[in-house]
Amino acid sequence: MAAKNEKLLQVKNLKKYFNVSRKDVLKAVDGVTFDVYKGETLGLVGESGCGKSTTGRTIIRLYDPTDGTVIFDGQDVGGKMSRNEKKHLSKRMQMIFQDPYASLNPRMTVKDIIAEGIDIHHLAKSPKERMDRVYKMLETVGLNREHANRYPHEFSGGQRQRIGIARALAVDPDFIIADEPISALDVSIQAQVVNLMQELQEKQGLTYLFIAHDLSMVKHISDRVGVMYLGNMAELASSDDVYDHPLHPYTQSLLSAIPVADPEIERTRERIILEGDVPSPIDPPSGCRFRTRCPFAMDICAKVRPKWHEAEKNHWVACHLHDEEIKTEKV
Amino acid sequence: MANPNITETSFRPAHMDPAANEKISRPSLSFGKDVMRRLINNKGALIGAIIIALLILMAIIGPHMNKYGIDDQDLTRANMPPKIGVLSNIHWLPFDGVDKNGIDQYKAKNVKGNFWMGTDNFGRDQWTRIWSGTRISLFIALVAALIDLIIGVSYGGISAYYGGRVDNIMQRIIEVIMGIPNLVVIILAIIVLKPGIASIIIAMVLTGWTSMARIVRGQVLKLKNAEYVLASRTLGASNSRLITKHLIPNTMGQIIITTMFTIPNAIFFEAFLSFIGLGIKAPNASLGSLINDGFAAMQSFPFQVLYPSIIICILLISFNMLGDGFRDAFDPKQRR
Amino acid sequence: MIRYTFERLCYMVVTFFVIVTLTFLSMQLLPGTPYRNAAKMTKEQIAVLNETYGLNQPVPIQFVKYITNMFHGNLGYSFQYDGRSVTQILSEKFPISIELGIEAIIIGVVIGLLLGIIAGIKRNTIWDYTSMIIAVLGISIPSFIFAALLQYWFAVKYQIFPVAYWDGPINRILPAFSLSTIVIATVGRFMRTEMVEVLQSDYITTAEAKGLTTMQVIFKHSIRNALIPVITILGPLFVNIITGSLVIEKIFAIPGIGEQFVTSIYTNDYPMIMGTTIIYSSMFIFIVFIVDVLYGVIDPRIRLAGGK
Amino acid sequence: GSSSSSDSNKKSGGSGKLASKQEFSYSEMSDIPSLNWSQVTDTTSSTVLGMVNAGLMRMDEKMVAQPDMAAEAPKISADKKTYTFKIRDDAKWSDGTPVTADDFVYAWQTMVASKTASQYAFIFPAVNIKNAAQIEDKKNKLFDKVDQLGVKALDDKTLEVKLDKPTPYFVSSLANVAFFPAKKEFVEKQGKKYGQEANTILFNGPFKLSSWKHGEGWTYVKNKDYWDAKHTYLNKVNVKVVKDTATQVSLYKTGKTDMTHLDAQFVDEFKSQKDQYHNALLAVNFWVRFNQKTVPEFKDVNVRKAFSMSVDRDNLAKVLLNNGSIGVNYAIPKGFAKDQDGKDYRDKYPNGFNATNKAEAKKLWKKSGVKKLNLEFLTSDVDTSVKMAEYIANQITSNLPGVKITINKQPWSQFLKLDTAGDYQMNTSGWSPDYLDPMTFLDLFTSDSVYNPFGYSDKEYDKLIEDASNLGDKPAERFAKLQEAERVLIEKDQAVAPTYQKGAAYVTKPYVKGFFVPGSGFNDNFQHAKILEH
Amino acid sequence: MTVEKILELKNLQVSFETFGGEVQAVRGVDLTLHKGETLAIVGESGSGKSVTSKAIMGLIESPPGRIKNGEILFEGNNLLKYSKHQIQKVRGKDISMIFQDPMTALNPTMKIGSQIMEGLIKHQEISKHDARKRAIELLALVGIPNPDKRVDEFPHQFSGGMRQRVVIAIALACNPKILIADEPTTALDVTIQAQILDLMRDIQEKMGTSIILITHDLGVVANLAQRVAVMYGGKIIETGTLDEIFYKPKHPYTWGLLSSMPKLHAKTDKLLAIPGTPPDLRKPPKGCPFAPRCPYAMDVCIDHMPQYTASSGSQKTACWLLDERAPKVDPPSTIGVGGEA
Ligand SMILES: Nc1ncnc2c1ncn2[C@@H]1O[C@H](COP(=O)(O)OP(=O)(O)OP(=O)(O)O)[C@@H](O)[C@H]1O
Ligand SMILES: Nc1ncnc2c1ncn2[C@@H]1O[C@H](COP(=O)(O)OP(=O)(O)OP(=O)(O)O)[C@@H](O)[C@H]1O
Ligand SMILES: [Mg+2]
Ligand SMILES: [Mg+2]
Repeated sequence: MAAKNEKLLQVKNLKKYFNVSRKDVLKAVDGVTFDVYKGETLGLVGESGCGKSTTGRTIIRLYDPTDGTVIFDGQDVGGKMSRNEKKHLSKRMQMIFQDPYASLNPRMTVKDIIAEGIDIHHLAKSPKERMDRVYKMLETVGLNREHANRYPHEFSGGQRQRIGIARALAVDPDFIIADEPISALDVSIQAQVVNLMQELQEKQGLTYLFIAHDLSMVKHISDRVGVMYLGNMAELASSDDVYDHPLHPYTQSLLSAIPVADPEIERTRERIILEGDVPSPIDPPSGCRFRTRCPFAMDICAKVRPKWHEAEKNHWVACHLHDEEIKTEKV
Repeated sequence: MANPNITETSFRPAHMDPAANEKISRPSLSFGKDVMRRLINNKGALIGAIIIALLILMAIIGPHMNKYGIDDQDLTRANMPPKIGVLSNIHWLPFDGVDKNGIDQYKAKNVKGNFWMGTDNFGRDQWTRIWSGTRISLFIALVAALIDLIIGVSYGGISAYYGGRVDNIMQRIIEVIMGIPNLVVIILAIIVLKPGIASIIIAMVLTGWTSMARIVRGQVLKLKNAEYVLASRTLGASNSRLITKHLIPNTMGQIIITTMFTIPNAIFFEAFLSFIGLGIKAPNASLGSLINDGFAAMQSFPFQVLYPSIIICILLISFNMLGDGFRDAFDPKQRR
Repeated sequence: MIRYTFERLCYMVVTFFVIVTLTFLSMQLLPGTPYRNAAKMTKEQIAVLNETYGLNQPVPIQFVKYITNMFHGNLGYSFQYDGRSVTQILSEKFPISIELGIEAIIIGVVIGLLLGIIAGIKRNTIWDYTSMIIAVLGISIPSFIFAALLQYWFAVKYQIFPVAYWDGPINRILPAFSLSTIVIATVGRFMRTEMVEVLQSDYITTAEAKGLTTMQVIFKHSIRNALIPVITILGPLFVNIITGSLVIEKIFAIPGIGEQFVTSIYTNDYPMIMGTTIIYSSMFIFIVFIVDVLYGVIDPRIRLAGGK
Repeated sequence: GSSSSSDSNKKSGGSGKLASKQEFSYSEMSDIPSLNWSQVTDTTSSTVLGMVNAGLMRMDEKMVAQPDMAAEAPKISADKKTYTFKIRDDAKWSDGTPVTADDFVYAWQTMVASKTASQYAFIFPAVNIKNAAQIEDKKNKLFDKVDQLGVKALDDKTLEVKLDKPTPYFVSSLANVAFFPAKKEFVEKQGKKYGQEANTILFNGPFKLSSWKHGEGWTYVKNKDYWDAKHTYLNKVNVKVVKDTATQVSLYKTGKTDMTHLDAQFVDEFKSQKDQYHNALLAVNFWVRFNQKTVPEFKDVNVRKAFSMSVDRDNLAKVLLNNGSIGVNYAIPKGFAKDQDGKDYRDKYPNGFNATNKAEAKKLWKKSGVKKLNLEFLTSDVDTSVKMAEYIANQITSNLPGVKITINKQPWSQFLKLDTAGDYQMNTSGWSPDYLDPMTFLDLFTSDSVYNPFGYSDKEYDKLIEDASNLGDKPAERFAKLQEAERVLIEKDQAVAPTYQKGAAYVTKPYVKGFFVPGSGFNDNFQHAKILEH
Repeated sequence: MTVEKILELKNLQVSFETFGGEVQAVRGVDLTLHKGETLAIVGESGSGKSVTSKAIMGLIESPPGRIKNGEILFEGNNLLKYSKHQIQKVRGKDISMIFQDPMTALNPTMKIGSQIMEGLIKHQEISKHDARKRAIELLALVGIPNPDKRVDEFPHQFSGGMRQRVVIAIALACNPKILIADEPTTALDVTIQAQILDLMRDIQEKMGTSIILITHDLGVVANLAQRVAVMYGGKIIETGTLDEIFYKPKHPYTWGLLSSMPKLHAKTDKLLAIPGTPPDLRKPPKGCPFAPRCPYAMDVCIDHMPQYTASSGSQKTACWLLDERAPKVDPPSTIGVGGEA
């Protein structure tokens, strides 16, 4: 886990708006800034609809960003790109999807699914080489050769997710965005996939953007964790920092809300239970997005959008409570 | 508790192969094969398919099964009731050449030979005409369905795939086309184009393709954002690859189902056109024109309308059953 | 909501205008002559007639004239029914077709729903199969055959119903029923699918878990929800029924618009063709619009979405 | 819709006494397009007008014109070009005003005026009314000068008609709707509405319309003011529009109507019921036209004859049409035109010419030297026309080697257009007379006839027709010329191949007497019909 | 703790007839629910949790489902012997149920109020007016603001969390003795989940309802349950008190389950995954269903289903490892949940 200071991906002020109707704009991601270092796993958590998937998809250019820059390995990949550039990018950046049932084409055999990237990027010189690579991938993810000619619906959820991983790995990428790769899986199966991903990272030096809403799993797999709320990044720090001393009230309440699989702890825990629901991203609250549910909301929170700043070393947060300038002003 | 089969030795660690658990014992089934299997298991669909196959076969060989041609007129044997040699002695069957007044027309008119489904008012053999009519009706229906399919799939596919403004405009066009009552379009078209097989087909296609286009569009819109399509896009797949490898194969089910229902519609419509006098050119016959001809004489010579009607009904029912079967077979909810 | 409705109205107007234009143009392609006695007239006489009816003018001028008149509620005068205005003819015949159509729809919807509900509830039983066989038969027997059979059996042979005419309520039964087969079939099948879908949904289980009786579950929760999508098909179905009623109208001697329409095409009665097309299309567009609105009224989810 | 049959259970056709309820019902194939006499083009309208209005003359059952609004037969001048009619004193419109000579003048002038756009205006020049041809000719200086038409009211009750030349059939043609009177003030008051409703028309015939529901039907009641009302027995006649023949028959069978026409397939069912079944031979003839302009082979008379002789017309009439039609080899129907002595025009050549002879046809075909001939046979979509075309095509192709005929079925209006433009290779055509004279048929075939775009031209024939038209004052000679002309037309030239003379089969309930379908003129005449006790 | 049994399942067996053959979803389940307690049923997807709960409610649709065997004793009466009519009287009144997905569990075309009132009117035979008043009370009880306004709203006007509250309100309408909650929070976000769990605990305290909580989230179990039953392959393989299951599990599957979960409050280097996939219940294994995935599997496990072994008054485990003839096996250290944090 050394040398994790070389930036592989820099996301600056990324925005992605959707025109949901003629007059309504849905601000799915509204100015998100973070870096991903080579070889690390950056976890992204947050409640449903907060823009995690959209962030991931915009980075990999399934969506064209509304605003902001994305720099991947020194190259700006946020603006207009030619088809070739996109294709080239797609070899280095890959994605694993959430739903193991929906993410595999039911009409294709496993070998064709895995070989899709190989075919697109012409990575195999001969059919034999192609098959060899497919077999290698299958073995890498713990499946066997016999599975190559089968169809997705014949597999269990965990196996399918491994096929999805094999597909992403087949083009030999550096960076993988895993969008809730385990949330659709059973508890006992989740561990299989997470372990596999960790193994692969160690062996191949992969970098992950790991999106999930299961905080314990994110904590387990990530080096650093970003917490998103309603299209904004609320807090970003090493996973231990986030879990041990969260700065943002949202992170705090999020952590306290997670039930822990330990009766002892559960019995003694103090909870911060948030009132109400997440507001609509079409018409988000002014100022700080979280203020409508924040136990510590102040007047300023409604007026000024909190700055995204490094409150402590390597601990970024967007909250007026931790903004030195405001603190001093108040005092 | 005391089970004699359980001995000390039973408690030796078993050599479990975790991989064995991952082995799939069932034979590999492609999606298509899976659909076929479900289709075959569906009795209605199977019967429908068999009947359709039989009718197609008869449409091909039926007209050649006796010596009469489709336009062999002979007024001396006009309007003969059906007679089938071997069945002619069974009187409760309508194949003894006796008309509805109880007169054996074959004797009365001194007609030799048997007309299995009787004759029409020109003395033409109905058997021959009915099967060649089936052939023409099927031909019209199949070709119309095929053209619907080609236009509908391309239109719907393009509209959905490119989305945005293109989609918007293309949808408005469809809306307009659908806003014109199709009967109006079809009748006008046939008259403008002069009645005939080709114009019937063109007229039906003129409005027919819209439903296919809408279905394909809906399907593609849905698939466009399916995770496996996104996955393919993240792999850098080109549009053509997305379309041919992912979108088309996965809309196929809906396309087939829609086609299965277009065909009976077309047959039905052809019959309707014949009924309002826009059928195909004489002396050729379609099921519709035969029904229309027989319809005029329904009370006097019911057999003239009966047999083509039976065949058209069977054909429509079969296609509908097959269509229903396909729908069930492709239904994702029935999967697994 | 208002904005949405307004947008819809704009589309309706555009669609309508396009349809009118297309029909007008396709009429120019319509071969034939509107003069029944053409064979006995000299070319000169025909020229005089053309002038009288304005048929010798260039098409664009004819079109502009037509549109101008249309906006003044004047759809011209029928060639075939000399001197009678198209509006008048339509106002006489259209209501009859509408009435017949509504009756057919009512019969069809009632029976179709019944079949669909039974089939949906008793899925994969003999009830289901029987209902669906009836439904398939409904779309498999051409309505003219069905109508003729009904007429023969119930009017000629057993004389339960009148053979034809459009006199009293009893005269409605056979034609409306013949016309309703397609409705029965379509509604029946659709309803079955919806019922099956609804019955499998979670809120039905919730309702059952409340301890409601089967009947309560079916009537209060299932049918209502299954009905909502069925409403969408009723609009186009209704238009189909009315345009497709010409055969039934002929067989039962009903003075409706369907028969009239075919006749006017055959006789090249241009103003009548235009008038009928306009009324058909407006009805179609209007019904689709109404169904949309109705859908919103019935389904609270859409009501709100529209209102936002 | 009450029915006259259901109100009594007595044995039908019993006593011969009139039933107390004189009500009669039947179905019409189509609605009344218009009751404006100047716009009538179809049989339904003329049937109705014939019953509710009256012209100077009216055709009786034997197809003899009898005075109607005219008090007596007209006075004819010596040069046979001026006719003077006396109008009945008791002729009245339904508004109580008398029918006057001015009503005729107005009506006739209206007919020929260009703005009326009457499709029957042609009949005025056809019967040689003075200046009619010029008034209708756009290029003539008399164009639209309707007051120049040769008709004049000498006084209220005297009408004088001037002809261009003697025209023996003039009087009988006056029974035609086109020559009916109309009351100017009323017509002008109604304007465009005239003849559109039961109350926007005045009646002067045996019946009045008491109601007219468009598309559905109409009802007549007896016109008590009609001069011959004592011979009108029916008090009420109900007519419903029923377009489907099977439905019409069903209505008859279930006693909803008292009369119905029969299609071929119903004839057999009723033929044996002598007390109900009737048959009429109409003065309507059908033939096949060979277009010499579009098919060069048809210029060869052998080809035309070979075609004609190949067709077995008897079977066609008996089996396919089966409605009393007869297969014929002549162009002028029988029982239609009679000479001075009442002898039928047909008596000279009762069987026509060039009878069917398949062997002979083959010989002629061989003689023509034509080896291959692919033809398109144009027909309208009228059921009988299609049948006929199918049959004739089959007869010819199966007899003559190398001939192939495809059927081109067109909707009626399109058929008409192609037909008048001569845009066909062969087609079937029928003709119903506009007046009671062979000329209505024969002048169709002159070289310059509108009806003749199919390239038949024979100087000899033209000459014969020309001669005949100028022999109006010598009827016997004229008749002979016309008979000769037909011989040339068919026997020598086989310009067309006659096929059949149309018959009408219909049934009336046994208790209905006096109803008939006349050979010409209007369909369905119930003027003198009565219902017997039953 | 009260020991009064309110519900007892004995050898419950439920099967489904499908295209691929008979699915033996529940294969002999014995379970006891005491008055006022919360019993959690945990287990893998497809292990038969929902089918068991539906069987209790008499909601197994037949066909394709069939209760092949067993008894469901509610206050000593076998519900399986009840007529349809009788069971409808129990449903919603004595036993009620909350479903997983609040987005689909409510009838979208019916007002919230009416949906709550239905059960009240049916079981308590009160007037519409009173039912409505009660519905408003219930909405207030489950923490919905402005309940008197919101009774007349439709489900789509509610957020997911609020809908789940409504679903709970419906279930609580007639003060049921037993509340079955089938994954009540799985579809919800964590912050909302916390609200709902709080609510449920509150309600149980107030009303003393016995709860059967079905979930696969051990965190939720730890939060809410007093007793736990672990299901696998259509069978209960282990039951015990909350602490017994979490701290002294005896069954290798329970071990696996606990060690495959990352710990929020402790550092785990590697998760212990259970290899393989759950059994296909169309061809259920003869022996222990977990045997094919069990690292300690013995020959006997493959052919013979183990009997329950009681390791305390409340803990019962079906595993051959507890047989005295079996080799001693220590639970893996990774389950070391202990309260060290
Ligand atoms: N293609 C799209 N068009 C319109 N809105 C979208 C689109 N994709 C996402 N959204 C909206 O953007 C917001 C953020 O969605 P996103 O899928 O990124 O959330 P998420 O954090 O991944 O949530 P989840 O945990 O449910 O996956 C949501 O409100 C969603 O409805
Ligand atoms: N209606 C049904 N028809 C056929 N099989 C069914 C049906 N309902 C349930 N099953 C089967 O019964 C088994 C147990 O299902 P059940 O729903 O009880 O699982 P579960 O433990 O609730 O899982 P989950 O955590 O996914 O909800 C599964 O294999 C399922 O496929
Ligand atoms: Mg997401
Ligand atoms: Mg479940």
